[in-house]
Amino acid sequence: MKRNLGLWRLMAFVAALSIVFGVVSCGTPAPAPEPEVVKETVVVKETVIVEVTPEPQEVIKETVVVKETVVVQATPEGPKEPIRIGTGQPLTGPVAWIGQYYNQGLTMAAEEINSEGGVLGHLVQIFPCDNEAVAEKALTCVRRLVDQDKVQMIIEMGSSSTTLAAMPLMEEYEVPFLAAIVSAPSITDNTGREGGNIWAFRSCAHDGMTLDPVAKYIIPQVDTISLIAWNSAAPREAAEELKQLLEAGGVEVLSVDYTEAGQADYRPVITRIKSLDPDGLWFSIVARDAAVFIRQWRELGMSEQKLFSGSNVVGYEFLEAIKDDPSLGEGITEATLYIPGLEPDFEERYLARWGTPADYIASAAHHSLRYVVATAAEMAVQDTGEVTPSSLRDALEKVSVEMPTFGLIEFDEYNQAHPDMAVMQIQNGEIVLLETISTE
Amino acid sequence: MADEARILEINDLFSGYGEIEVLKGVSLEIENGEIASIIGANGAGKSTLLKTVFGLVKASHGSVVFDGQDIANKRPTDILRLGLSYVPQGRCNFPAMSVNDNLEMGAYIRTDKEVKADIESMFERFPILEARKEVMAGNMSGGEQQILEMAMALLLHPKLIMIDEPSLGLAPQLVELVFKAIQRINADGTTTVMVEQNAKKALSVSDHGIVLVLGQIGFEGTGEEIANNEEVRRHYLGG
Amino acid sequence: MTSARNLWIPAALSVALLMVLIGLPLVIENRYLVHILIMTGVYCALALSYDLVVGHVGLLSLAHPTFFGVGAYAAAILSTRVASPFLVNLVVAGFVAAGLASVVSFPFLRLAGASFAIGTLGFALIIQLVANNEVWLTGGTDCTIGVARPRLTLGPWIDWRVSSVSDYYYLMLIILLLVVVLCWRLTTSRVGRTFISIREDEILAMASGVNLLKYKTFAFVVGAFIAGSVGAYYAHYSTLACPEALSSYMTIALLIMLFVGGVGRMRGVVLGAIMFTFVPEFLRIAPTLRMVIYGVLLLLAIRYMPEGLDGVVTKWWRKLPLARTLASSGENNQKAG
Amino acid sequence: METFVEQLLNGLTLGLMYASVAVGQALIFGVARLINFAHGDLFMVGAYVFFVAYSVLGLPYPVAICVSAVVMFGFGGLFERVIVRPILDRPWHVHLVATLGASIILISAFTLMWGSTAKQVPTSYSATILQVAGFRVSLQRIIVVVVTLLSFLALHLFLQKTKTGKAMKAMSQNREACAVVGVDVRRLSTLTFAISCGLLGLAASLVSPLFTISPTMGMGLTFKAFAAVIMGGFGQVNGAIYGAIILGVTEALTAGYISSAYTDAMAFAMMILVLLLRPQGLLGRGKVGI
Repeated sequence: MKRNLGLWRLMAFVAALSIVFGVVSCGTPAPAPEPEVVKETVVVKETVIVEVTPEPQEVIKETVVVKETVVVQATPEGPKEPIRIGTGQPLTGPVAWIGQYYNQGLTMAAEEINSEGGVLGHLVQIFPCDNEAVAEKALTCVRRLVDQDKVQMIIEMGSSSTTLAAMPLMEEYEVPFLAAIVSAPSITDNTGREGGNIWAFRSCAHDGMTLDPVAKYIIPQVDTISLIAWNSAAPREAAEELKQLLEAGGVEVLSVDYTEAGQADYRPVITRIKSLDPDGLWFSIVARDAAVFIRQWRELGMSEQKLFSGSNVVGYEFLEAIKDDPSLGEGITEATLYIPGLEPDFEERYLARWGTPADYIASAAHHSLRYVVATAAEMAVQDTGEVTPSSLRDALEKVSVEMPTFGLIEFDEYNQAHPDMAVMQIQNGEIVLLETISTE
Repeated sequence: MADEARILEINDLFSGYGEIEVLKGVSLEIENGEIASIIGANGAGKSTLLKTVFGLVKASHGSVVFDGQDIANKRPTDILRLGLSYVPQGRCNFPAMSVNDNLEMGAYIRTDKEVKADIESMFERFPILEARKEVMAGNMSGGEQQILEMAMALLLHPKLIMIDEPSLGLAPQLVELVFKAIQRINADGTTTVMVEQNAKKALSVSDHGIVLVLGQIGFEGTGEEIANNEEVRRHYLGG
Repeated sequence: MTSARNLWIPAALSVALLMVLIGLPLVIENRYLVHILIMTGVYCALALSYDLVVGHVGLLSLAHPTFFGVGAYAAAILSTRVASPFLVNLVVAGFVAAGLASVVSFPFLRLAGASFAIGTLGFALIIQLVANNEVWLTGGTDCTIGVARPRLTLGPWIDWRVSSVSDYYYLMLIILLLVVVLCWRLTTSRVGRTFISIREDEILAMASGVNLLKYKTFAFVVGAFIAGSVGAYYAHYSTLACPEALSSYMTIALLIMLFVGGVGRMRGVVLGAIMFTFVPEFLRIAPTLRMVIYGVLLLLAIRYMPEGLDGVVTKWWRKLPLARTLASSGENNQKAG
Repeated sequence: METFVEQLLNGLTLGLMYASVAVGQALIFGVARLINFAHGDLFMVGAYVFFVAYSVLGLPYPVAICVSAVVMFGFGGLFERVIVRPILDRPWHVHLVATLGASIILISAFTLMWGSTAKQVPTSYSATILQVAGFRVSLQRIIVVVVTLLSFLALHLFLQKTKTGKAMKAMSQNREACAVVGVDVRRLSTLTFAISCGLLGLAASLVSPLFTISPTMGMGLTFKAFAAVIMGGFGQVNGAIYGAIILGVTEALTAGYISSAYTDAMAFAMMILVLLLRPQGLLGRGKVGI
């Protein structure tokens, strides 16, 4: 009797917990919005849900839907093999929001492609895998995506360290890989046609390419500067690289600091920087944390310094986080690849579909599938009649496509593309484009 | 209610720790108003007997009738409410609290208004405590702490008080002080049961002596009888 | 359950199990499945070594993954910087981990119970921060990558280049076998019985003349040695060593395996490791929900199954008619003998 | 020199935040002899309750604080009843594993319900910057300091003056004696969890406007609270506060003068040193072993 009572209590506790917060969360803007909007695309939307949540019941329901779409769009021979695209993302843990943007971007791109009848009749399916932003889990993801989900290609691994760890295995497994936002230069150091890893491509610019223009932009404006970076592979590498570039340009770098994700208190670091009194500050902290950082920066009375950011702080996410006091972000300047406001049509669709504004990650993920991979797949089908990992890879090498916002995407001998970048600034709570720079 | 004179009746009591049985069928009776001493060798089960009566150790068999009610396996709080107090072996006060606060803790289960007055009366009964009112209990001497602990137990006006090894680790003159206090408590009408190492001393003030041998009653009689029993003398009173 | 009973039944079962394990990759074509088997093996070996410390001398160390991670880093750094062969790395990693363990055991083993747990937790967190920040040594969050594929040579007779997953599987099987034999020998020998006496009652063990510190240190260091070597294997398999190998998530995973499986029992620990690496891969539930289920399981296990899954399985097994026959025949044999 | 004073102040405010978590941890250890690995996660729960009350339901700030504290008071009691009570008499490693399990459940359940994206709940006070004795500080931070100190004062008075409070203190000094005088360990343990969690709810709604809220925010806090409790001497409430402040100042000075990457390492190194050299805590006296 006693035992049963205890078990009961435990279950009641769990139930109460979920009910209380379930009920409360119903009243809030849901974190992962259910597709309620845009009824006309509902059919296609559901097809994609199949791959995202593999629950048996739904699969049966969805398969029907897929067939319907296929019948409508089918070519004379009937339904064709779908193109299976894998992606490894942090879907749990402190940076799971990164994975959420990726998945939303990729899902939306797949929906758009499929609603237009797929790539020459081949529908696109997305297979996400949670790598928890952990390198070894990224390897497991590659194994699972290739061996279990039989994907023909992998887009993104979520972060530079997971990408670097997974690349040798993807090469061994001969599956093409496209990096869409990860920015550590070393990713495309050993790729490409001259004896390197021929399976890896990168459509975004890397820090080595972007930091040079950033440094050139900063150098004339300040004599002394402090740097702060998120303690993760790419921001750390970027801070060190930028330090050298700035010092070569005659700017004195007074301090370099690293912060942890989700850090609560930046005041000690800011107090130190305050005592060093630099002319400017460059910070590469993810947007949510950057809002906390900038609040404490202003709290300590820092107003003289010129602010340069390094990890897509200048974007909607940051503006949303400081919307109670937009003046907090005044004057933050960033050289980046994604230019909010240039694609109102895409941004509107994204907002309608997911309930959150598109950020850099989402748009890069969307565009890389919608434009680069779709184009390559089309070329692969035209050349070989089917989409295989190797036909996709060969096609990617030859891709030349104009991608909105990012410009012309063509891969060089290191399989590295050279999109344009823009210098943007927050002025009066708005994002303003200052100038566009080529990374050629 | 058959026998008003008996305040505590223990019948065929078994208890122990896990698989180790310490008490193996103890039966005894305590008369109202007496001082009883339980003596015996180390490990005979003296402390376990008190703990079992007080509900700190689970009884596996047998009954404990206190003041007409079976209290075997009741919770200590309930037993306290019935009027049975217990002063365990070793230090059982709150070392980082003042004597006054300790006494308040002694009256923890009381909710009436007279607690303050009762504490004052304790100070009258044991003047040694009054002088130390605001001293941390842990800073007092062993004998003073022992008296404090008995005073704490008395604040509940128990009908029966069980004291485990009151003289343990005390200097000779303090032992005297503690035993005087015990006699005083008894004289005020509280039945007293104590477990003592210092058997000679204990028996000399007791009306009733009980010798525990390996978890069972070995000998029983008046204090005098036990003290004069040849076998008991040889084994437990050091010749 | 006595040792003197019929030995051929367990022996035959073990041989059969071994044959099945050897045959598995020949049957399974899916590389991913073999990968899961390898990971299960890694966790089995790691959990067994952890159980030496937790289950056998009752030291709840929260730094066990640290030794695994340090072993992985040692092997990775050796392999990438001096290109030393796998076997050397395996042994050196074990010694590096054991060395670190013996250095920290010195102060930590003086701490009792929960202080020891929290002290080792602090140590683990510090080592993880070092791995994160000392980029020159560990590669920081970029990890040490590019660890070579093992190549095992023995004179002119054997030259085994480990490259496919089934190669790695067999290598894992060999290591796991060694770990199982080592743990079994340790826990059933006189040393093992001393371990148990320490866990059951420290004071009693001390009173009966056991040199507590010596045995605790021994278990702690041997556990670290095994963890370090397994770490080296893992580094060579995954071709990298990352700070996450040192993280508290690993500690939690190991604790779940031990306590849900059955702490202090080899079979239980192996069962726990299989339950929590192999099974979840095929329950395709969202990872967060899976964690909730883990947490609930852990709570239920600690509350209702103090002897873990193994205890439950043993209970059921004893109720089976087959088990009864076996047991009674065993007793008869014993009587006859 | 001015920078040094400012860093001390930074450390002090940081330390107060740690203290509000550590106090409950110490109280629980004192009464229930239990090391709660889910304590930081209960802080996280408090932060979400505040988030719901303030941002979602739109309650005025002081009301939202009270709601959070009251809800957490109840939640703490429930937590004790369901998770802790059944294993209260089991050995300490069972406590550890069970509360670790509870921590996993809380983190993942909140991730499921709210997503892992960090949330912000700035109040109008966080943007109001005051000039105090030459130092710039936001009004919110002053509110944090003042209210936290007041809550500590209230707790102190509760422990010193009320019978229940005295019983809690008594419990940490001598558990056996408590049983003897008739203190009901179980009831007191429930109450202790409720009070500790109420304090967490209060603290969480005070500091959340300054930082972000996410399901994983608690783990680091649990570890920091351990460090503070150990430095103060296990089970000693005042000690935990001092320990937390020492910890906060150490972190601020490490970040300010040595290396921002090793602030946490410094905190844990200090904890280990105290464990090894003064197991009874910096301020503890006598032997308080665990």
